[in-house]
Amino acid sequence: MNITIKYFGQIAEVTKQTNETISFPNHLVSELIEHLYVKYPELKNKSFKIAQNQELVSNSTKLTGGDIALLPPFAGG
Amino acid sequence: MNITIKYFGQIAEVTKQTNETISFPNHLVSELIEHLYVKYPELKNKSFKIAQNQELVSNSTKLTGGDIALLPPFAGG
Amino acid sequence: MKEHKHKNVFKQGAIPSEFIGESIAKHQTKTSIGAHNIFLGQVRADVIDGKTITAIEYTAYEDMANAKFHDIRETAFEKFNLTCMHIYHSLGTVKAGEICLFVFVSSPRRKEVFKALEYIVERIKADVPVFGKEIFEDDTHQWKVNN
Amino acid sequence: MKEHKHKNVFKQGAIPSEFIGESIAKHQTKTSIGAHNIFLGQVRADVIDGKTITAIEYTAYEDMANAKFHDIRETAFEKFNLTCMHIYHSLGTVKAGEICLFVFVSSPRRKEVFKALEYIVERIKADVPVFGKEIFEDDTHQWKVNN
Repeated sequence: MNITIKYFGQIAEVTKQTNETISFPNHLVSELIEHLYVKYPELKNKSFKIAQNQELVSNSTKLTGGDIALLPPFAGG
Repeated sequence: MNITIKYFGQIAEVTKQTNETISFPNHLVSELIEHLYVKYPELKNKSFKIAQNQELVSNSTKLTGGDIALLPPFAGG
Repeated sequence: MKEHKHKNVFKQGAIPSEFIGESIAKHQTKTSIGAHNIFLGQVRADVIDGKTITAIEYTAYEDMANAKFHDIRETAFEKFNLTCMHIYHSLGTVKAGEICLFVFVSSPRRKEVFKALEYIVERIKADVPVFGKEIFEDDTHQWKVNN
Repeated sequence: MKEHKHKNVFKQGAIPSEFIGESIAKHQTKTSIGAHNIFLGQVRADVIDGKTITAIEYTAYEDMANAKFHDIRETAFEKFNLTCMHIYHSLGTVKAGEICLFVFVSSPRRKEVFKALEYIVERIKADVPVFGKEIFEDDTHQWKVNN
């Protein structure tokens, strides 16, 4: 399954890109995050929420193939 | 004692003037109001607060000779 | 930055939108401010018994009103952490759709401006001797009463 | 008069005070309105460890943010008796003293605008994926976090 992952703010500073598309076999958000922790160890020190198709999801949510976004703390206003 | 009385809004419509100075012998706000009810009977149908020297007072307050104002309901804003 | 001097709050006629924009612009040098909150009272074209209100004519016991505005200002500065506060109220004729009250508070933090603005507006409505003659399209009138 | 269409809330750079004045002016034809309430977020020149913030660079997950703004708008129209609602948020660089958020609600009655404005601003702060890079005078930065 191909998944597009979007990075924002201080998360994009760690990943050094704002988005990437990866082929990912597993089924849970938590598994994708573990994969990203291996790829970007610095992420473990960062606080972020995860959205799938623009809706916040938990670690136990199943991946649907929709866009994933890693969202650091909000700072609007 | 001379007392200046100020009338505002719908009270001034009844008294047909915005202020007058009268010589008044008595001692309480209530007595002055009774006097004004005789002079302007239509006042009895009106709701108003009374200020003496720009501070709200009650019927039992003593007259000091300071300015009296008859204030209809407030409508600011 | 606190402005505690006695001021004349009243302005003749409606408060222009440009004046509000300029008031906002003047605060852009005050870089400790993080949040502004503005209340505007606008004259409604209410329909009563089939007749439409076209304007309100405001009068006031001006000396007492300015003293009350001053007290409201002082109390708000004591109760809330405000950087600035400005209050303007119309006297004379304000047509339906025009602005008759402009209250502007600023603070480092948003929680303060929400509490302060509501406090100030409620006190203006309740405590300040301002009177409003609501003029109908046929030149009859009734007297406005705050609730 | 309710404006329920999906809108782009974002504006590039600071929100000019003239734009706010013009927005107010546009509401003077809506004569059922009795009360407007406006919240403005302004960038503070906070000093942290001796260094002063000179600007915030805003980015956002724009599609999700506009969807959240839309949901906030719909919910506010359901919860409160509002005539109009407008929200604008900056993207890109906003200097200290400039305005980055403009929320404008209008209603026949004042009680509604106070409740609605605070609800909308708190939801924007909590729920909308906007990110702020606080730039110091020496070009270092830190990331803003809403509380």
